[in-house]
Amino acid sequence: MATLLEVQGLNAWYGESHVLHGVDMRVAEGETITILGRNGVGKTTTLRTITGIVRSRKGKISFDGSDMMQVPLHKTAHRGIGFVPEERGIFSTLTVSENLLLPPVVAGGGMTLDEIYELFPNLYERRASPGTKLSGGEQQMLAIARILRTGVRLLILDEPTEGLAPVIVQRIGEVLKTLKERGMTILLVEQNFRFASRIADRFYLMDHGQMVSEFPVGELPQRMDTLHKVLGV
Amino acid sequence: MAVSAIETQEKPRVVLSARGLRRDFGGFTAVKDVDLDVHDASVHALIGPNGAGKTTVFNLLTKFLQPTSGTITLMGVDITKTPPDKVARMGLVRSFQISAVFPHLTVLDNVRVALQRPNNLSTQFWRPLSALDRLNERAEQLLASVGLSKERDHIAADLSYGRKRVLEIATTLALDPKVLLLDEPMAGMGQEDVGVVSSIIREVARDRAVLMVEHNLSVVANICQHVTVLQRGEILAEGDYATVSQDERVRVAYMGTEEH
Amino acid sequence: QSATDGKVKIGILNDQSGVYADFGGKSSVEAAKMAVEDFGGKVLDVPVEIVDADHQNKPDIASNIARQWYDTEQVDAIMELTTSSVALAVQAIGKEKKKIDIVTGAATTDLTGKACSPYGFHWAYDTHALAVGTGGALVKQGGDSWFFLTADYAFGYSLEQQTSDYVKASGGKVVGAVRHPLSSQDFSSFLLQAQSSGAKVIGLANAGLDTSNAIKQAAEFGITQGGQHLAALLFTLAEVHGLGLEAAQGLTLTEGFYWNRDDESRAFAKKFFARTGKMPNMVHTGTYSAVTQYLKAVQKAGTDETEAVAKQLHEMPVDDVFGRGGTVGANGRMIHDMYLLQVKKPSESKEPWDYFNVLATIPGKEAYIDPAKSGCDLVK
Amino acid sequence: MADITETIQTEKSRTALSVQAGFLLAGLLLLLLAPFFFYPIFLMKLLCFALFACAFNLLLGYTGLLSFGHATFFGGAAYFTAYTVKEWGLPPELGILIGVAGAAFLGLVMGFFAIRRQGIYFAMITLALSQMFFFFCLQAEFTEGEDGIQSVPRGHLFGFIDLNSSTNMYYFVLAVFLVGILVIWRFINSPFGMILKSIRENEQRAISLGYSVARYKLGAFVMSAALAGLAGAVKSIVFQFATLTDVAWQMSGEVILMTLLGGIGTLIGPLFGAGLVVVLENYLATSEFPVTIITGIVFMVCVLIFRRGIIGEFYASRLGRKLGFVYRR
Amino acid sequence: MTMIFGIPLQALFGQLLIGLINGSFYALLSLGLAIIFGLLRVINFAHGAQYMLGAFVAYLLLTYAGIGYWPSLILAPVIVGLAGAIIERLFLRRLYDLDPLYGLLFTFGLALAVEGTFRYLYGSSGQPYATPAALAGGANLGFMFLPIYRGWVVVVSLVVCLGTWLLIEKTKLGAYLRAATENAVLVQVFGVNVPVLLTLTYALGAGLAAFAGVLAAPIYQVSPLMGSNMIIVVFAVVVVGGMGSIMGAIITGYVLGIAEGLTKVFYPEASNIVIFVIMAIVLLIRPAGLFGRDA
Ligand SMILES: Nc1ncnc2c1ncn2[C@@H]1O[C@H](COP(=O)(O)OP(=O)(O)OP(=O)(O)O)[C@@H](O)[C@H]1O
Ligand SMILES: Nc1ncnc2c1ncn2[C@@H]1O[C@H](COP(=O)(O)OP(=O)(O)OP(=O)(O)O)[C@@H](O)[C@H]1O
Ligand SMILES: [Mg+2]
Ligand SMILES: [Mg+2]
Repeated sequence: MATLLEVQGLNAWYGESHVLHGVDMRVAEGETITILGRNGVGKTTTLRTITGIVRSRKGKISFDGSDMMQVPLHKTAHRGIGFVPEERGIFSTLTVSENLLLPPVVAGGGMTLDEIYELFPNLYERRASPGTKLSGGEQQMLAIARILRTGVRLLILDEPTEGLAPVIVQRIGEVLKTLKERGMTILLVEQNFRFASRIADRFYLMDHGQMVSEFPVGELPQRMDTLHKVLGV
Repeated sequence: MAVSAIETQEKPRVVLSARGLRRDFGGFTAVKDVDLDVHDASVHALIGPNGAGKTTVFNLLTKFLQPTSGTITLMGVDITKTPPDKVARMGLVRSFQISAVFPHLTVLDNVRVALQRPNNLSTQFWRPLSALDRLNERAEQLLASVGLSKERDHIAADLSYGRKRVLEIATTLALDPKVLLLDEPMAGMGQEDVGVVSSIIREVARDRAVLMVEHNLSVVANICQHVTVLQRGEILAEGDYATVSQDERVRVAYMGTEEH
Repeated sequence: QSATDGKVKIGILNDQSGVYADFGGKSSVEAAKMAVEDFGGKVLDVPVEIVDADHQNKPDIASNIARQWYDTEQVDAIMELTTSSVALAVQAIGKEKKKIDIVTGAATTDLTGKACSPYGFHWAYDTHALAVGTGGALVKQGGDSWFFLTADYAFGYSLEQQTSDYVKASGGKVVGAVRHPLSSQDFSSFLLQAQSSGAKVIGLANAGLDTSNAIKQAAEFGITQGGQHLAALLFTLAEVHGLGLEAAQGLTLTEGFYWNRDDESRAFAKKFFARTGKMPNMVHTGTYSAVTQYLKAVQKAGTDETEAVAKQLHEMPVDDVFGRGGTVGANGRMIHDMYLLQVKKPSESKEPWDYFNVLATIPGKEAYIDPAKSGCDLVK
Repeated sequence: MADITETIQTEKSRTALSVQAGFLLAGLLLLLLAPFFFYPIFLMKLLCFALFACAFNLLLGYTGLLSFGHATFFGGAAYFTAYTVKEWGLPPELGILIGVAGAAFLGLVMGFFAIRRQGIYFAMITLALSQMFFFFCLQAEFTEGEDGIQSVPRGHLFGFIDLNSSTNMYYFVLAVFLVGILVIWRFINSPFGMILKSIRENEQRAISLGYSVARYKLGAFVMSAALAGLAGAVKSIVFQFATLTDVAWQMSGEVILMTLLGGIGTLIGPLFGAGLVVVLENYLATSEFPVTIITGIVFMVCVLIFRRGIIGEFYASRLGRKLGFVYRR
Repeated sequence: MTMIFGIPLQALFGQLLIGLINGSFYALLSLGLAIIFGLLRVINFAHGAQYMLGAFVAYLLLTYAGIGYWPSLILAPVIVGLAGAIIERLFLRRLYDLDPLYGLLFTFGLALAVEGTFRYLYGSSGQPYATPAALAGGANLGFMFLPIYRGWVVVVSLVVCLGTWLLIEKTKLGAYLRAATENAVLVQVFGVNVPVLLTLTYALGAGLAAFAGVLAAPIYQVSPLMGSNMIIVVFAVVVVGGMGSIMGAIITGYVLGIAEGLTKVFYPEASNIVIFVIMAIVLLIRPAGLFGRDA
């Protein structure tokens, strides 16, 4: 499979504190990747650095063969990267439908509004209410849904199941599977191990700002011990 | 004066307690009907997923935020309407989730600033700085107790993340608080600092109450006698670590490892 | 018989960038230079030099410059001194240092009253003259009931006070007054009150932009069309020009000079216009007159030494384009005729800057305070 | 807040100390001899404004509060002093004392309202309140409106030093200036100043350590107001008048410019800033350039490329660092 | 005649109406300030200067190009908005990462320079600008004589305020603006060019100020000083309203205009400080302002 995203020796800083210490990873077209790791090891930071939000960074990021390090923040979406942040980023002064329509369409091939409403009937019902009046699960759906319209090729999700009831987690799992079948490439950070293991093709394990190991879903049983140690659970 | 009035009485077992604590942000309820009792001479952990409302609870208890409803009592005194600096003077002191040192002061000065108030050296604008030298001894003791003596004259901003957290704890201890609230004291610390801080906390809690937010579950398991699990602003489970960690709901909501 | 330091130097100190910049400003400096040229460029065989500075309406800057001029730059006299805080401060310095100042830009009668100086002269106008001119003379023209729109500070009060005295003395009555804050943009509330008072004349006891805005808005509210008369107590040709005849028509005001008065004044004005692009008002011409008279006094005294020149200035009659038949009182007040002027309708105006009809000439003796009653302790 | 309150700390190495002592001595000598070379009134004005700017900087540089209303204290004190000296016949030292007390009181009142908000709100509130005071001064009887209180007698200091002599006056102003600077220096380098510093560094943490931040800020505000008042009071004796220009908001703008130019958060920066502004104003008075345009441009240039000010840039320069000065952000 | 506190009821109506007219200017100006602050976190001290520029551009267009009031009503805001865009691009942009106080100081300097320049070029006594013929004259409302132009000011400012409100609350562009106020980074991640949005916002705010300036030209003397007198009052309006909501800025503008108008009737001496007094009271009771969000 063609490599869609490649990260090499990525370092990142928040002001004075050095958070990423040389992250290496690779995501192939159509793959679903999950990054695992304890709280605070730099998973979110990795995603934020790839999308360009964290700008004090060094190393190499290339997407679809082109260098992303110098691309301005507002151009990353147009290159085909969509981001669903950890805090979801639903805008409280916008209604659900405004939230949904907010991200500009950057390429063809995205879902239509009708398709999205079909996929998420709750959003249709609540389309006129303010974004933050939604339940946590609905907010998460909204955060995913609004990216689907835009036609991006790589969907980056930061802990999409955080704080959600199991039934919603299940639903989101189904959505992600559907997207995967449609050929979307997905990069996921997840603490919910069970959830992750159901949808991921490959795992990266992160600690202290680095990828400490990498394995396909098939090797999961052998790796359980390491996971226990590193994840501290 | 409230403090001294209390001290003459028999020490209450529950030093800090909240009843029906609630906080709304606009339409959003971050903390809902939380009852919490923090006991003297113990370490109490507050855990829960991100955004559960742990920091908000801290802000409410220390009065950095005003509760929408509910009451808070500190050693028998109702502090629901007390301003935060007064609460601190009454002996309830907190640390912050994002490291809270005075970045451009030296390590020693960081601790001395905390010592100034209890030693009545904070409002004198006519005395030279050398007036503060008599705090040095105590400050150095505190630094030694957390292993920061070597960095005494460093600028705080130059310390590593973990060392900053350690410094913050030293500053907090300088106030000789009755109740200590620590927001993720181990976050971002190297393993060696985690050990140091764990033992400091255990030490401190011999004659004080400590309430801490912590994601490092092995620390929680090791040093915390009580655990309260918060989820979406509500208490999900309570008890000691063993009980709580067996709770299925906690495993689903927080620990997320139902598989073994 | 010569100048003490080989030259005669005159400083024009005024506002060149602030609110009073149009009132005198750089154009006044030109007027002063014209006066020197017309005098021949030399006096007592030494050259006459004009220096100028912008005091930015700050008395401390003015003081600083005045002291420096007097002390280290051999300036013999300072003139114009727009705005009363500056004029009073500089006159006090002149008194202390025994140096001459001639004020043409400030209005307060204190300059020749309790703050008078044996070396200080007040040339073009003052609040008293404005009050007599507009208040007294206008009543005689039939404007016998008054309502005041007064700027809410000392300057406004004294203008209002002095004017109403003359209104009453001439047989008119004052039906009311309203005080507006300094630099109000909007005068409509106050104008409505003035309108409903039914007074024949609305007296504007304010200055600068406040007066302009009040007049403009009075026109908007149809006050002059309604038969009421506007009288601006401190307003000159320069401001009328800024306002435009459309808004200013019918307004009555008093000035010590009007360029279109006679051939002599027109000839002067044409020369002035050629240099500045404006027609002169009483401040510009007053400064011209003050410089001219000062040079005459030096000539006559045969020296630029202060006491001698001051003596001549007090004794010599003034006779130039500005102060015809003028005399100078012991308190330093130059007493000359004033003119009650009315702004023409646009249709009446025959050429650019042809703005006024002269309604009356007010003799200097009436217009100015009798030096004996001025409160100046130099007058026995 | 971190940015505007960049501090300059001087490291206490021995060479640095001697270099700094050298600078200090040279500066002092310069000030003592200055009246023999420069125009004394001009120097006195400079010193008054320098003290004013230093007082202002005490607030901005050391507590991070940008006041847009400091003219109130400067001009208010000038009025109080001028009035009591002229109308009540008080000796100058008493008049100045009353001026300072009045300014401190005004500081207390304005501070009480303004301290409630931070940052730009604080700036806007102080601006609005000082505008209120301006209108008060405009209308109040005792200020004599636009004429101002004129011809204030300089009188005799302590009954025997004749201030009408400009040499005496100059050394008196210099003494006041030095005392003022000393007070500021002591204030900053005191236990109280330490708390102020820590509040500016991390306000939340200071609260959690039990400090009533509002009171410390108010304390600094009143101190700054009183010292600004001292500058204004002395100025009214030097120039022998007090007028509306001193309470107008443009004056507040001017003192900000002086501080910005000299170096926010440096002890002596404002002295240079004030010097530059005063010289510029005097120079521009007789040039063709309109003053406000230049002032405005200087402001913009400073903010865009010269944020550390003269002294700040010097401290941060290679030479400055070599001489032992440390510029810290 | 019915009297209230010794004032004829009719006169009171008249004064209320006048207050509303002044409130129109306050609303337009504080609206622009609120928009700029909301998105850029810049207190635009140059707002008064931009208001003045609006009036002056109208005057210059008339004098040198013979372009009348109606085209100016559009042209002047566009020109001033463009100038604002350039300022934002070249200078303001560099200050976003710094303490917001630097933005305040920069625009303060800008205001000084612009006003100084116009004073230098055009003097301080102002320039005439006639009421457009179509709106000349007045209507007798029975209780007062209302110049038609004033009525027009109230109507058009209401329309513009509501229009701006609609633009921001109901359009896609407005959605970007609001979203960027909440979380500029995320909006940028979605592919919206927030830097351009910021430029547009500043231009919009400046344009609104200029629009108010053109409206003011026939009423107030067109003078370099007209803005600096206004801006401090508008600041107080903004502090009272709080910087949270656009509607808040509009409503506060009108309400304070009326409050000021009433003071002019009952106690004219206090009319220039009444807004500051209200500000002090509001600060005591609600430090965040009437419509402000918690700091
Ligand atoms: N804005 C910030 N400023 C400073 N430090 C930060 C910031 N955001 C995160 N950090 C620190 O950087 C480190 C990595 O954070 P990051 O959010 O990437 O962790 P994470 O692996 O996503 O954790 P979690 O599971 O809690 O989401 C942490 O120590 C965190 O405290
Ligand atoms: N000032 C505020 N205004 C609005 N919402 C807030 C505010 N502070 C916190 N919240 C919301 O309240 C919820 C609880 O936040 P809180 O910071 O208490 O979580 P937490 O349990 O400490 O999470 P973490 O583990 O990430 O620190 C979050 O959804 C947060 O967005
Ligand atoms: Mg994360
Ligand atoms: Mg938290």
